Amino acid sequence: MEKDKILSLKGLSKHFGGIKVIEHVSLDVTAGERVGLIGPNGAGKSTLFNMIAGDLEPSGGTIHYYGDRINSMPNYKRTQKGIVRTFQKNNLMMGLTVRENILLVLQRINQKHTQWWKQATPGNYQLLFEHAGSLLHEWGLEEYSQTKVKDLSYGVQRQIEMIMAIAGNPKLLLLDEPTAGMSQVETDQIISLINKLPVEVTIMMIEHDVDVLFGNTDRVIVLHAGTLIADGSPEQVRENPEVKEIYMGKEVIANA
Amino acid sequence: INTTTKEKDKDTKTNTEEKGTIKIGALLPTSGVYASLGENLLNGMKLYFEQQNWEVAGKKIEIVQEDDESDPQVGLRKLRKLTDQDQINILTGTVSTAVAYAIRDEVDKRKLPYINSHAGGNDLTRAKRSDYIWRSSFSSWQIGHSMGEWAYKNIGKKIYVTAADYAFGHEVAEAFKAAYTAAGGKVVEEVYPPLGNNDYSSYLAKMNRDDIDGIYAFYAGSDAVRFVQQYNQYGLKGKIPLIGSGWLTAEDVRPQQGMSPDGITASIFWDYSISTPENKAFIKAYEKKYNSRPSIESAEGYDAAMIIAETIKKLNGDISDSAKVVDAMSSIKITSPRGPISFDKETHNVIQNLYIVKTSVVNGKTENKVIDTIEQVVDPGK
Amino acid sequence: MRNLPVKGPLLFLIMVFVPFFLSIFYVNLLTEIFILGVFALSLNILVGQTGMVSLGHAAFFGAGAYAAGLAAIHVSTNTFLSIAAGLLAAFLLAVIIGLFSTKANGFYFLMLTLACSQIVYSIIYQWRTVTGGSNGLTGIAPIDLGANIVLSNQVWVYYFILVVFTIVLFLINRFLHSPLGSVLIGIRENEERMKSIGYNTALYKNISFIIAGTLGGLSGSLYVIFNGFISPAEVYWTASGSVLIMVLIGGAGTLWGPVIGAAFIVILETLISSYMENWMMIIGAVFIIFVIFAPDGMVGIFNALKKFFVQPKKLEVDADEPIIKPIKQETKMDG
Amino acid sequence: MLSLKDVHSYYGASHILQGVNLEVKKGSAAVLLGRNGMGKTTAIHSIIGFVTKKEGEISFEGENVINLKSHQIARKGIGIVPQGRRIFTNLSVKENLTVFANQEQGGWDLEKVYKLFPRLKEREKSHAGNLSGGEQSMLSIGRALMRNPKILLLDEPTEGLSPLMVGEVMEVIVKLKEAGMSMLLVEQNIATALSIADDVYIINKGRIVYHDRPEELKKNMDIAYHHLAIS
Amino acid sequence: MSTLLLQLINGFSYGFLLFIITCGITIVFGILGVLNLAHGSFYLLGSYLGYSLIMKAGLPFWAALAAVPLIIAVLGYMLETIILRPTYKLGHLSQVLLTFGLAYIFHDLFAILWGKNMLVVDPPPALNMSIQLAGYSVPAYRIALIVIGLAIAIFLWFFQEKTKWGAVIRAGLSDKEMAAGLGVNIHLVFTFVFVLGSLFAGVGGVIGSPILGAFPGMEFQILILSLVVLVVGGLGSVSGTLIASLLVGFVETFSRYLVPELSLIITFALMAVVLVVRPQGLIGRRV
Ligand SMILES: Nc1ncnc2c1ncn2[C@@H]1O[C@H](COP(=O)(O)OP(=O)(O)OP(=O)(O)O)[C@@H](O)[C@H]1O
Ligand SMILES: Nc1ncnc2c1ncn2[C@@H]1O[C@H](COP(=O)(O)OP(=O)(O)OP(=O)(O)O)[C@@H](O)[C@H]1O
Ligand SMILES: [Mg+2]
Ligand SMILES: [Mg+2]
Repeated sequence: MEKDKILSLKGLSKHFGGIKVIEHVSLDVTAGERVGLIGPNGAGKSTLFNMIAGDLEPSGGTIHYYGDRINSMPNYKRTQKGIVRTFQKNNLMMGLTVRENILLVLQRINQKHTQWWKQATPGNYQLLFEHAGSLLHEWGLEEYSQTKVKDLSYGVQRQIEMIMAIAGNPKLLLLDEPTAGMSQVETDQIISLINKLPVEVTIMMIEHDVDVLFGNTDRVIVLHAGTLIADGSPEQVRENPEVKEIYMGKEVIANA
Repeated sequence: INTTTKEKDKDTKTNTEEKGTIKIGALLPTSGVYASLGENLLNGMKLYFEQQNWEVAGKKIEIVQEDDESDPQVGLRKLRKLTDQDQINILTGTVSTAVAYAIRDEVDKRKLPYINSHAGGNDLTRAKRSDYIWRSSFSSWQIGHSMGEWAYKNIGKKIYVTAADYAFGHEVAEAFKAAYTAAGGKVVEEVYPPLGNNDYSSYLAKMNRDDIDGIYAFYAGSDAVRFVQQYNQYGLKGKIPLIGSGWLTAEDVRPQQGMSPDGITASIFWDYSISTPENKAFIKAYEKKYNSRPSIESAEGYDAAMIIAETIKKLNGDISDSAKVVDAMSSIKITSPRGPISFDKETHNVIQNLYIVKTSVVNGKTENKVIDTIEQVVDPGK
Repeated sequence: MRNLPVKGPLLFLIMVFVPFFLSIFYVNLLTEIFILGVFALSLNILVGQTGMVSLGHAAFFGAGAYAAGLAAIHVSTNTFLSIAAGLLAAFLLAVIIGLFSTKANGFYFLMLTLACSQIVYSIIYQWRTVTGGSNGLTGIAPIDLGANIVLSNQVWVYYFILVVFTIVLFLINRFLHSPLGSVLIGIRENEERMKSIGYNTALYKNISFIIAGTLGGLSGSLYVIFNGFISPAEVYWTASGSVLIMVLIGGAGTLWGPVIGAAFIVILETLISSYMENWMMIIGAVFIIFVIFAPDGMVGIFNALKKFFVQPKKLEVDADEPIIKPIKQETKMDG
Repeated sequence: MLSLKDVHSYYGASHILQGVNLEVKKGSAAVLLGRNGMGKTTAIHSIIGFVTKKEGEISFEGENVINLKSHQIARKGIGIVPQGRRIFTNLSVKENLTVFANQEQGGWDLEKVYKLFPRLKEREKSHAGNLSGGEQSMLSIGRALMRNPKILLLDEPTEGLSPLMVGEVMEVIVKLKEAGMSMLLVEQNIATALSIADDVYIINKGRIVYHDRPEELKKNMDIAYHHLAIS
Repeated sequence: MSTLLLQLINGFSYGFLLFIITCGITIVFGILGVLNLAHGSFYLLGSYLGYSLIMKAGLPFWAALAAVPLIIAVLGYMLETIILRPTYKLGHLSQVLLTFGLAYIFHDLFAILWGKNMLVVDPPPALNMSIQLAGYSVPAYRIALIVIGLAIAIFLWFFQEKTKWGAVIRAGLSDKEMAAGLGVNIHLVFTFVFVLGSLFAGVGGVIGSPILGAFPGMEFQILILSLVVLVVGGLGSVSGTLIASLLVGFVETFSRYLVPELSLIITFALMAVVLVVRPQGLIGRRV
């Protein structure tokens, strides 16, 4: 059924000059799936996300979203249609406060962003401010509400990235290494919040923390040098010798 | 360096409180593109009043100078300051025509007697004429027109016209063209480089042609320096005669032009070389006081001051009624360094001689010499 | 900003009574400050709010002024008609220039706006038959509000412009921190990210440009009404530079900053240049002092003073009590 | 080798480090653990001089360097792999490695770094800004090694690296240590950290709340979990 | 045909003159990221000093050409260390304002020291003549400009592309703090670059003065011209600036010849077209 297929990539490629970063990747994702994406550094994972989110235009192949070809749809339109992403490298409105960052997402979702005749105060936009407050409460970050993002530690900034993505009503959520730079507690917290998302939200997640990844996905895809080399259940992929060889290494990381 | 106008004025103010003072507002640029012109105008005025001991018809004279920066907006702002704050009795000045036009309505509304001492825009004494505005300097038309017939007779029948691309340049060029073609000449081509242009090489390449008898050029200040120098460097000098307005070879640009101006002919209403007693006396006094030669603008300032003084004298120092001031001014006839001048009662523009001056090398320096006089030129007023 | 409902009307009242106490010279100066204040406010929408530093804003001032002036001369002396003509001209120009200049960023945007405004300048400068060329457009009739009410008295002009200024300030106050306004601020902070959270930033940048340009045109038409003339000098890039400086010195991105900046520059220029010839030197030195000692502009100084005098206790507490900022652990431990 | 005594650091008015005491012995690896926002990076930045408002004593080889400028501190032989990698995006990969290199006291050179990270050699001519996240991490480590420092400050160096790469980097760190290099390592993964540490510090709200040898900590992981708020 | 040749030479010499004038601002902006709005003032100071030394003190032209840039470089050194340095942490806009303030101060200083009239410097005697080319005379000094400009271009290109300095400076631009953390005294580097930029402003001032002269307000003309070249070239690469200078030189020269009515807008129109087509300038690099 076309309908369940939220995302469908066919023969997708990306070349930078002579460098072939993604080559003929084909992939279908069903609505509600939780997909993990792994691969060695420089395999092309983030590039793949960039193309799905519209930050890069593919060199070849097609991207279909709910059956529509979106190859050259600009990124903001895709976000409006529910493709929401986080960035591997923190990418926020650094000079604004945490709450202002989140409000920018919420006001668009609630179609308030074209109003110009009222100041954005808690009095005028009670619902938005309450929503922002509850999100921050949920993440235990209320005390940062009025702090400028640039004054936050790296890890907390990454959490703000996550909040903004989740606040954006995603249908397809693309998470690029959500737990990188997070301490153990914050990692656990992020995972539990991801798991709390409604089941119909589709999630694709790049993650180098294999415990997190294998423990919280129902399908894992492996990219290597721009091509798809494995696609299956976490168990299958984990046992795949090729994946072990190119990705896991000697597994120094024991389960702590 | 312009020594502190303001301090001087304050001095005069303190010693003269009891006698009654006439305040003359001088709206002149001391910064911006026309700063040096404003400075020379002011110097000329100060020289004259100093010769009168800063006193005319029993009244003390005080000059209140404001810098209009040659910017109309600033000019209007400063005019308001002069009238509202300083309560001036008579206004003079403005180098820039745009400033003169900008303040025209305000002057008219306030019935403030205004002797324009430089801005040459034709309309000031034509369509924008006001009962209270009189011009002692010149109109663009007078400058351009005076050369037309002379050029046809003495230079040739075909000419190339070039002028800086601004209203003044166009007005002068138009007046010249009208007079020249009326005399029978033919304007072969015209070109108007932007004001403040820094390289004339390609324009000069256009002018370097065999089918013309001369080039008529209107440039002033730095444009004149560059144009005349490059005219020489690109080998046009000695091949095609150059004529123009007096600013092309004025006292204050010639030193920078080297030997390049040698042979240029220009028309102007005052020149260093006019050999009347009035001019000689003026030059002597000016050189003594400022240790430099007067420029055209210095003479303009001197004349404006003289006209103001004559007007005050006629009214015995009572200048409270603007209408009377204007009336007194209209019938003034004096012989100034530039020769006999009077006002056209119809247009309020000055009636004056225009001189054809030629530049040549004397003792290793260039000097101008009056070679012809066009007597008593009257602006047609439309 | 919260106490504006009190402070604003009070300030307005004071301004209403000003002409009774000040000489006409100062009333005129204030009028000019309001006009340039509107101009600076309009540029602030671009520079302070959207983060697009323009060096060509005088083009809109000029478009508004020339259109209003030409309408007054050739069509009707009705002031509202003149202003409408000015707004329309500036709006159209902003649409055209905005269309391609908003594609460029940072310094390139600055230079592109400079280029466009210089082109506008030279059109005005060279189209002598219509605009009067370097001599400008003069002889524009005084304010005529229709129904035979002609405001030839400068005090009435003052009131008229005060009212317009107040309305503009009120609207901008609403706009600055409204949802739409915060989209523009977001673009200033990180345009790429704003795209990723679903904003068509190109569109919003254009909107910002058009609002700023049209308001700039409004100030231009007010200028013509006030002065009765307009000349190309007001459209030259130096005019764009000087309004930019008003915004920066006053405090970019704040409500009052641009207005204070405009007042500061106008007063400084008028007063200093009357007392000394080398006034540019003084202004230059003032800039330098500002940049080094008050980088957030005049409003920044006010805020710092306010902080210093109003809440000295709180600051001391901050310094004494070594509370590290992140205290999120408490919330954590609860759960 | 490097010791911090009662170091206080500030960002403007906020007092971040509140009396940190910490020591890295010659040829050993000290690991700094702590939750997000507790001051790990601030500690590293205080040592290298990125934070300028600070008090106390930071002595390196017996000399107090707290008042020196960053470049002076770095020239004393302190290398840094900062958080967020901070490679020079407008330089090529090779330039990133060579421009700041310090070859005087041997050890690491371009060849060796390329051998450690073959990926970098493949991307040698690329704009560093175009590298993938993990490649940037490699570059940042390589850049620090090229300076041949006496001590390395590593702020979450393995962030964004694949497990394979993490393993290799850890191996290198162990080898470096064996070769006599001292280092201060900030790490989120406790297991990884403990596997190479000689000393473990836990920082909480700008204060060192725990310090011991890893063997001791391993015996009683509850303490660590308590300080790190892991339930 | 021969007019075409003449115009070609004019275009070249004007283009190289532009390059000599603008390379200083390019260095400072392209490498340091500081938009030095006082560049025009440094240039003009070079011209004025050149005037004083050559026309008043009677020094030979070439001696002045050596001395003046050094004086300006020292001035640049003082300004950078005293005024500019505290503003680096404040961002680019502050430096723009600050250098603009400097330009204002210089403007009045010049008027006090050198008056308000235009001053012109004579070219060196050896070049003070015209050469006959294809039936036209061309000033020898204009030809010399081509040679001097070329020499400067080669020197700068070598400096920026072939020495480690260029990369160090670019690194400092992208992350000053990190560069310092890797042992580079970035302040020293910045000072050096600013001094170098000032030096070239002085060179431009002396070389340009026989053609352009010196008068109050000229610094702003030079500044705008420099900015145009800077942007058309693509912010800060030496090769970009050279190409842009020549392009602007040619377009101006030929447009004056072919469509003189448009000469007022032609440079700006050129810049607008370049930016609309290539928003990064000709040899673009993101800043
Ligand atoms: N704009 C670009 N120009 C040239 N090469 C690029 C560009 N963007 C990415 N690459 C190259 O493409 C490859 C894939 O990059 P990508 O960021 O997709 O990797 P990744 O799988 O996300 O790796 P990591 O796990 O390290 O984040 C890298 O080798 C990178 O150098
Ligand atoms: N530039 C700054 N201005 C003000 N406060 C800051 C600044 N940088 C960091 N802080 C604050 O200092 C505290 C310590 O930050 P630091 O970056 O040292 O934490 P960290 O332990 O490295 O955290 P993470 O694991 O997230 O990297 C945080 O509360 C942070 O909000
Ligand atoms: Mg990646
Ligand atoms: Mg950190």
